[in-house]
Amino acid sequence: MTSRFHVPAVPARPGEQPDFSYVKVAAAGDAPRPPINVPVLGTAPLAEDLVRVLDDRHRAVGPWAPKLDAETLRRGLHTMMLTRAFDDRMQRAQRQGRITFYMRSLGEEAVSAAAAIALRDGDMLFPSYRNQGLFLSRGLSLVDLMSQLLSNSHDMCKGRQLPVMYHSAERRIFSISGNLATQFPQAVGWAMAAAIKGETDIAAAWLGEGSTAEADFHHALTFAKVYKAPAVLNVVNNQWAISTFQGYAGGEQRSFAARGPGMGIAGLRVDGNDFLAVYAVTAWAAERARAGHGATLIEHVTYRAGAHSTSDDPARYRPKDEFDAWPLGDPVDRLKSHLVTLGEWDDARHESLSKELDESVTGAWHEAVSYGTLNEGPRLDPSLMFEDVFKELPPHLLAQRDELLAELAERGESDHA
Amino acid sequence: MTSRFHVPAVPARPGEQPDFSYVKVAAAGDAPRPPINVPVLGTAPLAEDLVRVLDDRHRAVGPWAPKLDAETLRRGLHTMMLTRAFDDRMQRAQRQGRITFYMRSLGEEAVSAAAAIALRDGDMLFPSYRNQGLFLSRGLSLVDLMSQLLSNSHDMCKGRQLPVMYHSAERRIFSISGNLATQFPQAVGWAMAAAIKGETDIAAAWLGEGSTAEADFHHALTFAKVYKAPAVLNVVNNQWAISTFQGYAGGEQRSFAARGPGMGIAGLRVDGNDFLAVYAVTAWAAERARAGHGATLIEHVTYRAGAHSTSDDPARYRPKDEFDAWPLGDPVDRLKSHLVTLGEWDDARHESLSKELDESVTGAWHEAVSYGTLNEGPRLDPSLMFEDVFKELPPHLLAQRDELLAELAERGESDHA
Amino acid sequence: MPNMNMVQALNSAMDIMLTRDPSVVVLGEDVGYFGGVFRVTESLQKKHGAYRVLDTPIAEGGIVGAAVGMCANGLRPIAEIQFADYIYPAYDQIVSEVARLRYRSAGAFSAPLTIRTPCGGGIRGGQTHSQSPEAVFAHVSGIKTVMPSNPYDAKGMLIAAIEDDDPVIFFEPKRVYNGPFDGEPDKPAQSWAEHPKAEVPEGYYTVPIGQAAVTREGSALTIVTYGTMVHVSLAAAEALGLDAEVIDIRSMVPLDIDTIAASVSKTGRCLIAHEATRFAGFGAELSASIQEHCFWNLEAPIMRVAGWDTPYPHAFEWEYFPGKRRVMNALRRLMGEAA
Amino acid sequence: MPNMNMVQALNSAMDIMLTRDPSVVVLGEDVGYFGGVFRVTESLQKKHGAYRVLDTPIAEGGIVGAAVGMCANGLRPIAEIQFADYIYPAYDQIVSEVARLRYRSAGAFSAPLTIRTPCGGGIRGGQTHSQSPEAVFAHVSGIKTVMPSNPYDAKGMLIAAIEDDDPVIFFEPKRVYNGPFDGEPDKPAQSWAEHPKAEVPEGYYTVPIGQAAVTREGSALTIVTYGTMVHVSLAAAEALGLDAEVIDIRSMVPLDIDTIAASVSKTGRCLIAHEATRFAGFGAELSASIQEHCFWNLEAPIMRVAGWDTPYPHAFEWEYFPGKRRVMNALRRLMGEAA
Ligand SMILES: Cc1ncc(C[n+]2csc(CCOP(=O)(O)OP(=O)(O)O)c2C)c(N)n1
Ligand SMILES: Cc1ncc(C[n+]2csc(CCOP(=O)(O)OP(=O)(O)O)c2C)c(N)n1
Ligand SMILES: [Mg+2]
Ligand SMILES: [Mg+2]
Repeated sequence: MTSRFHVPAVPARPGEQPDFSYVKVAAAGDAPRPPINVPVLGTAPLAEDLVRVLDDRHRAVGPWAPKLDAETLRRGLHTMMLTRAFDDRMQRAQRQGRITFYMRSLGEEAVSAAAAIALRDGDMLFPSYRNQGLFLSRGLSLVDLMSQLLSNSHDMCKGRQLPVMYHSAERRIFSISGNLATQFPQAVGWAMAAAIKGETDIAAAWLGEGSTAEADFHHALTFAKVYKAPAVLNVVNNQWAISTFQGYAGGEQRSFAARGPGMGIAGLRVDGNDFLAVYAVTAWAAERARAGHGATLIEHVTYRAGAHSTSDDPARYRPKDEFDAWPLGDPVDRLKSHLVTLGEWDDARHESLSKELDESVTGAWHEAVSYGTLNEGPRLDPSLMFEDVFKELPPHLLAQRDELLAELAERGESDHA
Repeated sequence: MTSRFHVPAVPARPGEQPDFSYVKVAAAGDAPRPPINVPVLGTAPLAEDLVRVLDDRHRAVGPWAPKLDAETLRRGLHTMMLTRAFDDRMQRAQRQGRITFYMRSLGEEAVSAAAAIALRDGDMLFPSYRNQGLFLSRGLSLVDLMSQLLSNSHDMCKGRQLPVMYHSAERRIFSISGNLATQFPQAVGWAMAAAIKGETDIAAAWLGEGSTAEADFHHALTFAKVYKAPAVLNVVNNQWAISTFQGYAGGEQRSFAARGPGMGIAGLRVDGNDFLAVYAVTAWAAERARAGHGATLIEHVTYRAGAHSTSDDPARYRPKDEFDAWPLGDPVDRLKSHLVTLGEWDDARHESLSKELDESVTGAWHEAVSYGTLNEGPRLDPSLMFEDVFKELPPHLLAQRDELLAELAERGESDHA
Repeated sequence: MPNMNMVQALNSAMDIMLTRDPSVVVLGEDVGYFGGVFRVTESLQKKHGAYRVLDTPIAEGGIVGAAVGMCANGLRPIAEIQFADYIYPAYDQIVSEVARLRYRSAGAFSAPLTIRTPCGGGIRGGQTHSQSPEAVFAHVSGIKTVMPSNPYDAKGMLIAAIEDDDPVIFFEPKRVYNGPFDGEPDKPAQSWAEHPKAEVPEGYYTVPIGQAAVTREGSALTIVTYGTMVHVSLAAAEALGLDAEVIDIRSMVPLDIDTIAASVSKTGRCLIAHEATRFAGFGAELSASIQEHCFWNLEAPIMRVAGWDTPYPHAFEWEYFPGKRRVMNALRRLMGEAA
Repeated sequence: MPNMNMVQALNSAMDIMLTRDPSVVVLGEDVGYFGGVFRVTESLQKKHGAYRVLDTPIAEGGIVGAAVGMCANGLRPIAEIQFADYIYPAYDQIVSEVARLRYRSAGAFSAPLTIRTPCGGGIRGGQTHSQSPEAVFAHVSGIKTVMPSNPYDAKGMLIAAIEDDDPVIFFEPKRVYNGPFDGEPDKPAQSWAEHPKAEVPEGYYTVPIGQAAVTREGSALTIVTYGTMVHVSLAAAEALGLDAEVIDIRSMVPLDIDTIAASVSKTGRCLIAHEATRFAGFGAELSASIQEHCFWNLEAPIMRVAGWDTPYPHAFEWEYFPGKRRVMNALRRLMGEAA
């Protein structure tokens, strides 16, 4: 007998031809759009399928095509391009040793940019580390984000977090955790609380397809199902989890969205590089949640075009040119082409926006750096290290703070000696 | 707006009429039986449905009707009746203060008895605390089981475990854990190891529907899916988890079996009180696993007819007469009637077997008690407490053992003083 | 003043807080309709509704995860973990999220969550219904860890925990739910009825977190202890006629080292007693801290009496449990070992 | 003898055991094709196949749960947890299953499992890539807990752990993967090349679990430490020209208290140093045990230098890390506080 041990197949390794034959690309406009109160099982086919709106000729087609005005579409494009410009500059800042670590969202910018527009400002967001677009779309300043990356004197996290672990209570975005998937049941708990209090805001959360294997993914689905929590739960299937292909999270011949109906909540699978489609399914799920029909699990099919993080080198585990072969294209290009087709955008405007964004990123960077970097310029007071462990400093932390301050004073003296 | 917070419905509380209208009882013989290599999605309808073999006239009908000879059927009946007699006697022993704790499987005896016959002796079982039928079917002696309950001088657990936490390496039954669901990924790991080694044995595991909410349920499904582990994963949906109705585990308008196909493994839903149906689906899933087509999640629809444990009083949270209204009947009665219909059994034989089993249980009890109880008769050496923490006693445990022995010597002296 | 056992006192604390503060919710396995397996949440759902007192799925990690999200949305959840032995599936949410949230977000978010859980042995619960895992929480920066030993403290500290803006792990020594226990299993069960600490005001009051109680004054030695072992220690000291000072630390984090150190500096001798396994248990921190504070006053080594370093064995409950005799032996050694 | 850094030494240990024992398997996140984020499993899959070296889903609880089942089926798994900060989702399987299995089944089943995980700070990893959670494992009866500090020990102890019939949590101080670190971040990075403990035999050998190493002999005081802090402690003692005895405990459970106590009894002074947060950290057990064994020989209070009781902050790496200066200050105090 041949062995029954199954090792998930990986389509291509370095040196091999990229192979995306496993991605079934439905034609744009094909997927039906059920009413928002459709019973859970009514979404089961959509959880297998792929909702796509933008067709090969860059037109928005089919029942999921949202009625978005050009202004809103341009806003989406703006967020995506800003995200990319920001990512690009920060990646370089890391290479230059100015920041310790960075994670880009290259290739999956539509996931955050479209969702941020589809949701209301009062809705609470629980992002993963690859949702910088949510922060940008909700208007956090570049300087604030960069200051976090620099752990400088303006850092919103007061120097306590690794780069990219932002938050914004004001803009209703939860604190990003370095521990995968923990935000998922938290989002559901937030949504439960909204429902308990009779408020109409909903929660939305994101995690990577690799992270679906964590316990908290399951906890979130269970609690969402049991209490019909008004939440939109997003799996960003960018095919890779560091070096691990999505098949190792259970994605072989099965969608991640299907786990929604499996558990008894709605499921939708969407072309994650199609801004309009992401907008449409998010709006649908948000409306469904807000109306009291419970949560939806959305799988965004996309591709992590960059390295996992600045500590990673994908050339070790996948073909260098995989992104070129990726069948769902580039989300920025696709939305741009759509706007051009509509006569609402052109190359010149695109170029000039791109330049403008680069400049504003560079300008912000100069300002952020003026607030200090890890090694130069103004620094946060190290005694901040002891704050916020508890609301008030307990005696043992007071004593430790004093001990550190004495040590630092001594260091300062010896530096001068 | 009315609140969007959903509180799962509980069909009936004490004083109310039992209401099992939520249980959709398909006609026996209706469900199709796909080949064992059917693609996962081919099982999706069966994961919603209810595989039933015994019809109202006690005949085995339809494609799932297994070809079991009367001898085997009588063996199954024997195991179920023995389980019940054993449970009954042990429940009384607890009431009499002879054992500290007990958990019956009343009403769900078919789940273990049929599975044990459908699986091979080499297959490894990972039971929950309500699968005593597996131990009985695999031939563990009553005296051995009772000695565990009594924590006496013959206790297989050397006094370390709460009653019912049996194990048998020899009969290939894993050690029962007091922590819910932990056995599920363990079973999958065992199955992975079998596949890695190229062996043909498979693993089977059981847990309650309430326990599906635990993380380890999810871990098990993910690992089973990813590596196509040869395992049969059983959810025993007996409607209750202590006081909590199955709706609180996500069972409202959704089967537990559906989580199989949701995750990408086969799913089957079966009338858990129909011995023949449980046998048939287990055999199907075992064959599928053994042939290398991966794991199956089986939901056994049954009813916990007794209290959760001897510490529980279900009259506080459900109608006293719920079991009488349970639409799937009593598994012992149903198999008995089938055998009678076949002309292979009759009331007299039933009575006499019942009496015989009671007697053997009573006989075993007398023997077991002769090996001691918690409070009387021979006792295990307390210094056994320090063994098996590690394979060898490290110095700190040696010192603690000596300290205890000195203390006990002193106690002994003062008792005589 | 009415007489309450610990179950009633805890129930009263939650009832009062559910009434006073609309943001308080209770959630856990079997806590709603049923009122909890130890009946600590009895009738709370009936009184405050199924939106405030929630039965949950059996997923400790999910309970705590959802509770963190509720905190972010302005609620103040009280989560029950049915037994402390079952808290480990929630360990990641507690360590990585509950404990870190305020810190990592520089105060933008926090988790004013109370996690109640019955702990400890003496009830023939075997290894999965008897554990005392306080040490693995006390080591984690960012959570408070407490354990009351009597009804008065239980109610006052639970209200304080619920009102606390920081997360609190609230251990309830279940052996003394219904009566004090002096560590002698063969004696008839005691009830709280005659105990002064069972006189519990009906209304609102708090017992501050972070303050130890000097349960018995004395000058010959100090016993530093908590939970069920407070009662065992008192009984042991009294049986020996020792002039022992007994300190119920009540709160592991923050630890009231001043009260403890003052006592040990005075008496020069110290026994630490807890039910949890000894090795790297909370007694180790107590011993290390006391030694640091009181070294020059110590007349004998600080001693520890604790659970043996084994899982809690069903058959050997009273050989395992650090009962009165074991504490007495330790006290004798402590007094004999004078310099 | 070849010169290996710690990554190579660990890799060699696994390579040898995969070769010698067909029941050994390696599993974890990114450990297979990629060879691990720290490259500790580099080329093992290529050499031993995808049935022996498994990439897994991202589910630490699932990894350990599956590994327990593999043990029950005769395998001897080495599970990698990518960072010790991510071990908590597996805490229930470790505490409730791995640690209890032999005991609860009276030896019928056991879990001869090795869990490797990189720990500790000094790499600008922020609070989720810097933790040292050894104390919350050392308290759990039924698992061995170890942490080597150099390539020679790393390889020998990893082989010993894999061969051990009991479960071992094997912490790898990642700051010294590629070179020793004396706690002075501003100095150029050191490599293992010139270090005597980087001379590592290519073949099979073991370093027994449960034995401390006297890394430096001395008579003025004893430093009890482990992991990265061994190197920092040595550097601090040398900078002060102190005749310090430095003990690398290597193994927390079982703890070689005899070696430690013999040293402290001789020197009369003891400093304990670890990276983990101080409160209820493993240093507390060391302090308590040493005090119990050596009380009458102590000339000054036992001191602890450790991580502050806060999460590990990204910006303040070197204010947080218990570096050379902090150890030197403690040593000075320890020597000054003679009676
Ligand atoms: C609990 C936990 N385990 C492991 C890690 C290490 N880790 C960080 S990111 C990552 C991969 C996540 O992949 P995926 O969820 O697909 O998200 P993506 O990076 O693709 O956006 C891993 C394993 C972690 N951060 N937390
Ligand atoms: C991790 C964990 N949490 C909680 C418990 C307490 N507990 C024991 S049995 C039980 C109910 C389980 O219900 P179910 O899984 O449906 O099994 P059944 O008892 O119905 O067979 C609970 C909550 C436990 N043993 N372990
Ligand atoms: Mg991914
Ligand atoms: Mg049940």
